[in-house]
Amino acid sequence: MSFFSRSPWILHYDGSSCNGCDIEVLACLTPLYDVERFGVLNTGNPKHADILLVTGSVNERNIEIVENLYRQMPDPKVVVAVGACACSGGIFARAYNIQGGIDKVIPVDVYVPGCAARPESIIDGVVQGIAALEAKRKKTA
Amino acid sequence: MTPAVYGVLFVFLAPVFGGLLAGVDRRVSARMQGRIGPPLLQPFYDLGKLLQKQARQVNPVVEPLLLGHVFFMAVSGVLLLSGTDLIFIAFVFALAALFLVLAAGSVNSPYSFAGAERELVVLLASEPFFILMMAAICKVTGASTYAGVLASPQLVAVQLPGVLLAFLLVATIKLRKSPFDISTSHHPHQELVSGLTTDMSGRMLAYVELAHWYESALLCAFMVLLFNWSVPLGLLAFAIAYALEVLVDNSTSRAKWQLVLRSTWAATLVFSGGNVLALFLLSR
Amino acid sequence: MPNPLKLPMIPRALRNLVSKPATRRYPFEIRPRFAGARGTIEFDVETCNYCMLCARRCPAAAITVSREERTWAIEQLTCIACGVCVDVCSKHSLSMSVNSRAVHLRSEVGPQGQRPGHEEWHKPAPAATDIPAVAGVPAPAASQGA
Amino acid sequence: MRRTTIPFGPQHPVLPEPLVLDLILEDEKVIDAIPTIGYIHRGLEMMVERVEYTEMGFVVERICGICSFMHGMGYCVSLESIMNVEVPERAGWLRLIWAEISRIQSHLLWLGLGADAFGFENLFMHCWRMREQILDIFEKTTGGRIIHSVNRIGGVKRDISDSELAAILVQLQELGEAFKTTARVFGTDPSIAHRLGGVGVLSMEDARAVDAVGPMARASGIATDTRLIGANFYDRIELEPVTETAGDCLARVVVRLREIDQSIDIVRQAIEKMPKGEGLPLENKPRGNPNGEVFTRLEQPRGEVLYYVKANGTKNLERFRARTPTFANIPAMIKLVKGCDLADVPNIILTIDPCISCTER
Repeated sequence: MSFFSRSPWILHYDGSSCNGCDIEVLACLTPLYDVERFGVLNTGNPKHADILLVTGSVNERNIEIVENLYRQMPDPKVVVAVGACACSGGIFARAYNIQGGIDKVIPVDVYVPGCAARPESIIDGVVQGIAALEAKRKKTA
Repeated sequence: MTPAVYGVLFVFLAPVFGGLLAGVDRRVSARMQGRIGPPLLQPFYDLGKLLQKQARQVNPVVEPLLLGHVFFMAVSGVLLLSGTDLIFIAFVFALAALFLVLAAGSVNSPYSFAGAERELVVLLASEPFFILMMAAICKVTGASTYAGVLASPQLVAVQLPGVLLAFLLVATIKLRKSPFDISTSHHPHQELVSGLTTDMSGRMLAYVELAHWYESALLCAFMVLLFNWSVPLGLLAFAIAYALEVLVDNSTSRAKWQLVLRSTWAATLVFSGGNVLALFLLSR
Repeated sequence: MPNPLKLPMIPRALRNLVSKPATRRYPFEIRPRFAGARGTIEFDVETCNYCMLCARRCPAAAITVSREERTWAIEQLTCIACGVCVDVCSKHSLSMSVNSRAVHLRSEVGPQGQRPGHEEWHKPAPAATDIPAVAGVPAPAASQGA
Repeated sequence: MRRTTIPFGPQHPVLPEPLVLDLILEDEKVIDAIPTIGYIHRGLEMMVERVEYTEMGFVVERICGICSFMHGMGYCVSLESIMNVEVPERAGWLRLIWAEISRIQSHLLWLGLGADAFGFENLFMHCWRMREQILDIFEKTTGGRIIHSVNRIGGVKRDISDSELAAILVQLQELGEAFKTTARVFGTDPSIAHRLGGVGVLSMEDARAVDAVGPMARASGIATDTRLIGANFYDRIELEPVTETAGDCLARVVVRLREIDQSIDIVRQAIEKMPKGEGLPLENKPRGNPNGEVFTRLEQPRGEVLYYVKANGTKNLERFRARTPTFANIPAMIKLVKGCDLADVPNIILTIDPCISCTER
């Protein structure tokens, strides 16, 4: 267990999500789920974050935002796609303005399925994300 | 032990103290919110991670400035314990804070810049108080050094209750607690993203955190000055004050900077100023 | 500075401090889900007659059925668990279980390069005599693959 | 004075959603706010061309994850009136109950987010902890916490047994009692009054001029509530719109606080008035394909929503349109943001209860 696996800070970005997964991500912070048990902080600032949680798919407009956020995060970093939309476009995959899942733009390490993804699943995803973060650190170290 | 040894001890023990304090704070805050909260050593894990993480420098001047921030925070503690003049400490303390403002202001992000401006405002609000406090302590005890104040038979807090009250208020700013956590915030849902620290990453952020731990230890040392009968008494007073700060942090919203400036100035003038004036008149 | 004695949140904060935290210690303690909660689509390959109704009605187009190759596949990462496929399945091959779907990793790529979360069932064709006649369903187009 | 432009969004911790405002500041005073849209636009309305009308309800539900139930309900109500389908009585009442519970859910969620925006983390945690009880009710009765998928054209998919309804009512009333202390915090805390009182005042004339809807209009003293038109069984409910006169951020909070109590009372009335018994019909399945067009209005937690549906006798609708309450309230928000302090911006934005996902679809 290194420091990385004990202190993963999260940046949450809402792609073109319906809010369902967003509020479940926020719900993870609240008393009943409390991801801070794992040292997780919701930073809201890409330069402080280790894990990028993206809810919702990418569209023409936010494609550059997602890329930009990912670029701004210092290494090592991990991307967790939360919800069907972020994983593959979900029900909106056929909408004209949707380009598909987040992995069209940036490499996704963990996929959390569900519509909306449940807080338990999101915690699972974060735990897997922490493992991926640790693996990346070992590779670069 | 000589005062110099205390100074050296401060350099090494203050971060441990500050980190543990932050850990306890996060845990107690979580419990006040009905959550379990992070492990006690979480601040150290965070610091360790930040030191290992890649640091993106927006402006090469940021790192030296932040190192200066940490250095002068530590130095003001060292000087305090090794017997330098108390008023001088207040200036070094202000200088340390100024380095953070310069670092935050040297990057291009509007959030960081706005945070720096706000930090400047709270500096403006808090520094006059510290100078006044030191002057009042020197006046009451007749000593001008830390050891001298501790050796004084007078209990400073009894003589300076107004200063103590104002200190509690100003410490809210320095400990970055709600309602006065306007320039940065421990949890990020504020209009300035992370305020001052918005553009700092990796070890830059670790420096800020480390300096903050020195700052907490320094505030604790100031508290000991106010309760100068014995160090345990001062520590106890600090513990009670900190518990109060955490409770208020969890029971108030963030104030606007206008209120912060107004209320600290009012407290400095009315409580500490009135207190000093009363002492002056009584001693005549 | 507001009067600390008049802050109405203080009693609540103190009560929380002394009482047990509300946190459910997931993943160490798992709270059972309510009966009837929508979780994962489960599929029974034995009863399926490859009528393709589920694939046609799925709003997210998560189901792919090939009658020729006798495969039924679902993209768990696309499925929104609305339950339409369960409702329309005349053979009751599909059911909704309460379990949440598992998290997938990037490394979980299928043998034919399928995305993570792709689940596929294949039933070998039975002897020609016992192929059930599916009336009124047009012959399927070429398999859409995974 | 120095002018700065602060990009407020698309990624900003105050708002989980990508609302984009370019704030032009002079020191910390906002001179102008320029909204930009499109970061969350999916093109959902055009999906009617690719998704059959029977399944389109599931897409419409995902316009927004907070008022998901009402969106699904609005779509089904529209299609029912095109196809002349009568909803069974119990199904209609169940819809009303779920709609009111989701209003409570949405208001609790918003109160938490609002508290978070002015830096009151404990209150945020507290509101969201209460909200989990509502989500449990939803998961128990509909199968989903956020997206419920119980509305079908012609009725609802699931029933709630009478005993369970009684239990839900007891649970809601207990929640209402517990909520009183939380409401007192919002109403009496001096630090909240400092942040919200007198901030972002929208007068009644201005509210009419910018066509504010929902709690935003009601906080300015306009007694508007689409539930009063009486559709969807609301005509059998005694209901008085909650209004406040101050028109500031605090008034908008108070309106929502009182609406939670009101919704609990509506659920109580509905449970008393609905037909009891097991196995009552819940769904009148429509026959054929829809043909015709209709406007539907509903009162969502955020205000009036308007749906336009045009069908042409095929399996796919010709046109589907939703005008959501946030869209109607954005002019009011921009008006209020101009001239305020930077520190007030999150409060003003949040007190309109923005749902960008609804607005841009």
